[in-house]
Amino acid sequence: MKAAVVVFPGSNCDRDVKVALEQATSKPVHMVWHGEAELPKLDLIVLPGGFSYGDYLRSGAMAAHSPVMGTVVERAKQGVAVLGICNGFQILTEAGLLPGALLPNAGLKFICRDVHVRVEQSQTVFTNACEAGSVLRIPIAHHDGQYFADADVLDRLEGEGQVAFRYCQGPAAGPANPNGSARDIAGVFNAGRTVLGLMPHPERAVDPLHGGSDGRALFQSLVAALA
Amino acid sequence: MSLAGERREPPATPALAAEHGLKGEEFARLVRALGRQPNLAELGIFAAMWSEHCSYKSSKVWLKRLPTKAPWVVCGPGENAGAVDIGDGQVAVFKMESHNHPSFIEPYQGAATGVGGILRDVFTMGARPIANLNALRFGDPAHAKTRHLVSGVVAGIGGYGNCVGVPTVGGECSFHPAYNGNILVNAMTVGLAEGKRLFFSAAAGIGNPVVYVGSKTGRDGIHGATMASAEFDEDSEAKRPTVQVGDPFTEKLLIEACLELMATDAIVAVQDMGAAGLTSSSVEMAAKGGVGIELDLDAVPTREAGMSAYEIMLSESQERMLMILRPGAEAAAQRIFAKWELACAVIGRITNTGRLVARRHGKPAVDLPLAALVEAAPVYERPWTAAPLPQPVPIRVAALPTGQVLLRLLNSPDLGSKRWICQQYDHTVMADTVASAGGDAAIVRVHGTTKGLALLTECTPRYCQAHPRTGGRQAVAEAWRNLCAVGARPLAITDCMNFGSPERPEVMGQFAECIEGMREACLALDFPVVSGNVSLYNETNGNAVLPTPAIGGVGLLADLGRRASHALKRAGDVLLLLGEGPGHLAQSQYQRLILGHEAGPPPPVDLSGERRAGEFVRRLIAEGQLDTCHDVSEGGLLVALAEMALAGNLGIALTTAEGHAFWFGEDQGRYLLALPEAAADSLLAGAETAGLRLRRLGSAAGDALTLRGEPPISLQTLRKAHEGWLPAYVAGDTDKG
Amino acid sequence: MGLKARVHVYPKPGVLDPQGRAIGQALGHLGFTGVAEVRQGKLIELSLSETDPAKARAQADEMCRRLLANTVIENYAIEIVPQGGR
Amino acid sequence: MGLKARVHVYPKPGVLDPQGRAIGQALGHLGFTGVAEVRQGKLIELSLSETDPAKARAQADEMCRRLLANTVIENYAIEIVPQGGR
Ligand SMILES: Nc1ncnc2c1ncn2[C@@H]1O[C@H](COP(=O)(O)OP(=O)(O)O)[C@@H](O)[C@H]1O
Ligand SMILES: [Mg+2]
Repeated sequence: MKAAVVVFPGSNCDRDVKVALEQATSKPVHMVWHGEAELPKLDLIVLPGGFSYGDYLRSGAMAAHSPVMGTVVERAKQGVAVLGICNGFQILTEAGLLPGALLPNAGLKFICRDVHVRVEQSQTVFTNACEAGSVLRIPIAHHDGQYFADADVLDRLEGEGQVAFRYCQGPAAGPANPNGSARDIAGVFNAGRTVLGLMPHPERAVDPLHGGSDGRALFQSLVAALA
Repeated sequence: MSLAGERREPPATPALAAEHGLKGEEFARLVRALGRQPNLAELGIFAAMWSEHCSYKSSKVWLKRLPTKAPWVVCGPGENAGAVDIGDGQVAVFKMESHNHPSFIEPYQGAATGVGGILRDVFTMGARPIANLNALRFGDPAHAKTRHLVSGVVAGIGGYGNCVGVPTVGGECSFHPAYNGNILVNAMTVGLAEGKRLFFSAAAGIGNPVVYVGSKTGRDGIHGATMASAEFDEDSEAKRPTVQVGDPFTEKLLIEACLELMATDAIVAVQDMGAAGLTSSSVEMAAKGGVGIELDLDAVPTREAGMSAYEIMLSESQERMLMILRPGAEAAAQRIFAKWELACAVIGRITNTGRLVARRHGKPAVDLPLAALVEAAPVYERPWTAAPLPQPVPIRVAALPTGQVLLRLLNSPDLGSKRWICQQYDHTVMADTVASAGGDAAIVRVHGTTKGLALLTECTPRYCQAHPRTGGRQAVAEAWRNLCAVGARPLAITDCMNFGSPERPEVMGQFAECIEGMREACLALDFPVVSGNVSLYNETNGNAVLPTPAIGGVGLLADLGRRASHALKRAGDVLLLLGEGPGHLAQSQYQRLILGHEAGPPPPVDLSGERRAGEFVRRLIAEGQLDTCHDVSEGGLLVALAEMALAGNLGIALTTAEGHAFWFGEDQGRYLLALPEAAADSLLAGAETAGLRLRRLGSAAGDALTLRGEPPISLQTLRKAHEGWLPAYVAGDTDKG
Repeated sequence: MGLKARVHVYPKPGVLDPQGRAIGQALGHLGFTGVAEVRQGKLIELSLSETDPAKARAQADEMCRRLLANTVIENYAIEIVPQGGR
Repeated sequence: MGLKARVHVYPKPGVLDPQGRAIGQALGHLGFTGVAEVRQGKLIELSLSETDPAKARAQADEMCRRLLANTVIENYAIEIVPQGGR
């Protein structure tokens, strides 16, 4: 699997996701500066977390117009897997690769803590190592994580199996919602389920020293599907 | 000599000097050292360099008393930050700094720029910042301003640290009416560097280019350095326009750009522009290198038109650095800074004149001998009075069930959970956080290794108020103890000395005695000071803050596989108390919260006992015998036990029947250990020969805390009390945040 | 002398505006009565070198569509005023 | 029918406006030329039950001083318009 991580000015999880990917693939990961419009042949493009352009104006808004994003959109259309984590998710919605938008958390405060998310779809390049309905414990760390879309868009996402993860209280427990997201949504796919955006940070849960390694399942899924 | 000013500027009279915070005799000294009257820009430069903040004129003689050396100290006080060896050629670089006055005036921006400033101190040394901590003191929760200050400061620290992507992993937060008019916001940054690639600030190389990088200069924070050295009074409102706004996005770019340039051999010396901006950075770099410096202020990138020499020299715009480059390295620097869209300009040269010369509009605007600015700066041996150890006070304990007392303590401002704060800080970014807030010390992995750094801040200002020498000793000892409790070898500390006006002998006495206490503990525990910061004049209308020598401690875990945390891990584990005491309730949280007063002497600190107990605990952890350990601090034994139960989500059945003094006394040098029955037994058997006092208190079991003779308190009830206070308090927020 | 474009960006009706709501609550706590609804938006002021108001408006409109507003969640309005004008 | 107070809150002149600066740069990258300066502020719309414009303004002014604007670093301006007006 040939993977690249895009670095925007203000990205701050680029190294973390590179480490997690390299741990899963045992192959070097390509780091791409946002100003580069030319990309080599790739199986996976990751837009990492952070505060691209300081989250000024709207999170992800300015990065969505970076030179590299034209190419990312093109590759996504060709079916190359694209993963956006946290700020990467915000960038994907701003770039129109995923529906909806991410608003400031309902509580208007930054939230950093572990959450549980239920895997809604297991037959995808991102989640094939998980059972549908299984629950992962992964940290979130964001200020603007409230997923919003019009009711008809949400209905369509649910109908077409494009909801990837939902917040919940734990393995055998009811729903949860740390940030006010519509229908407890923590992550969504594009129609082809080759583009995923999610607010939780799987790369911060890949090592027992992190206090949990549930995030590995995502990276293992990618290896299984793309290697 | 005629010097060019932007506008027609007033002459530098003693009255104008006084407005700049220079006393009459200081102005006379200035004129003597200079041999003529200064112009306005020169006066501003002198006032900034001779301010308490930059010159340490009142504290210098005392700071010299602190032990600063150990074989593992790579760089002690004097540089932008201290550095200690952590093996494999790596060093940990750290420092703590105050941003008290700005945070009181504008809590969000004040706290945010405080974080920005301390980050720069650390990456200036060539270290990548890997963790932030913060020590916060607020006034009485009932005071009209407190809630607004708490919300704003916490949001500001998070807003800055989260954006730059450095995890905020720990700190402390407490409340006391003495901080009503003067809150304390102390921020600490820890960075990681190669020992061979540290960068220092002494300028060198006649003719070498002086290069400015980062944000453009605006009229921000002019007077900031002098403000930090003047007491607050009624018209501090008028000082408001001096507030700076932080830009963490630019700081993040500046970190990356500087580290990229530092990986080349372009840099001779580097210094961040902190208080007094271009003035202090250029003067300090030149003075340290024993050279002169010439600046062309027309080349300084400015944000606004028509800035005078005075304004450019004294602006405290954030996110800026000054570098001396090797000749010919300018182009490489320009390339890197252009990539990160940051300003980069050659603004001067190193000279052999020993003078600071600055030109504006092509004409000399400032021409000063550096010796006058630095060596001639005043140094004061201010009069001070020692505070005697208070007489013991009789303490009549309350007629309340022990469990009820515990719930009240857990639900109090100082002892309640700080989760509401920590959750607003990104503590997991960089994916190396092993333990964050809640335990005795935070732990971050040294990236790519199995080593860890243990970090914390610590101080108990009420003890320092009661008896400064004991308080200073206690702060260092507790920092050391918290590191031992997680299994780390304590390496060194940074400090942030927050006091009232040094012009009052009793305040100066608090400062002197706290330093002496710290010195004793540093020596006894082999725990040197490698960096620090002094913030004086934290008082309003004669009401000073509690003496607050905040200590930032750093320790090394050689193997992250061998560490301890305070969370109970196994039902059946036996709880042991290491160390003992008579149950010292004077100056305790029990006395304050339950009996309603603060009186008597603080708990004594036995430094050799402290050392024995700490080394014992560390050995157990290193040998893999112990993974559950907690130091006993404010609130005493029962509060510490409750914290262990809550963290592990496991109850405790106590088999000891004792009174309030036993459960809530704040005797020093103690740890709680939890380990399986057999291990506990053999430890108990061997303790006497090791000269240690170990006592069995009970064991981990069930889902309640049970005291003998009292109804069990469910974990749920404990948790509600512990987690309840701060969120409920801030929810009453009616003020802007 | 160029013109100034003042861009108002608002949350769309139907999109939650937690900031507006929080301000409304805080005003209530402070004892201000008679505030029925609060909406918070953004105000972006652009100093343009363009001197023709119609062209300036067209420019600002394109900036809004491409960057300044996210039309999934926001509406915008543009005012063109002389430089230095309030 | 009450009035609407539209409050504009801006960074004071001279106070750094990192958001505005970043927006200006981004517009430049998008190929918009002729944008000299960008300042970003807040827009707060309050629906008031007050019907007297002078009183509504006085109310809004007090809200600004006490809550809506941070007068350490921000200036504000108030417009009073009829409810439902733009
Ligand atoms: N301002 C803060 N920022 C981050 N963490 C904090 C802050 N205040 C308190 N904490 C965390 O809360 C925990 C308890 O703090 P404290 O009561 O000072 O501990 P102790 O008494 O054990 O020294 C610590 O782990 C500390 O890191
Ligand atoms: Mg502790």
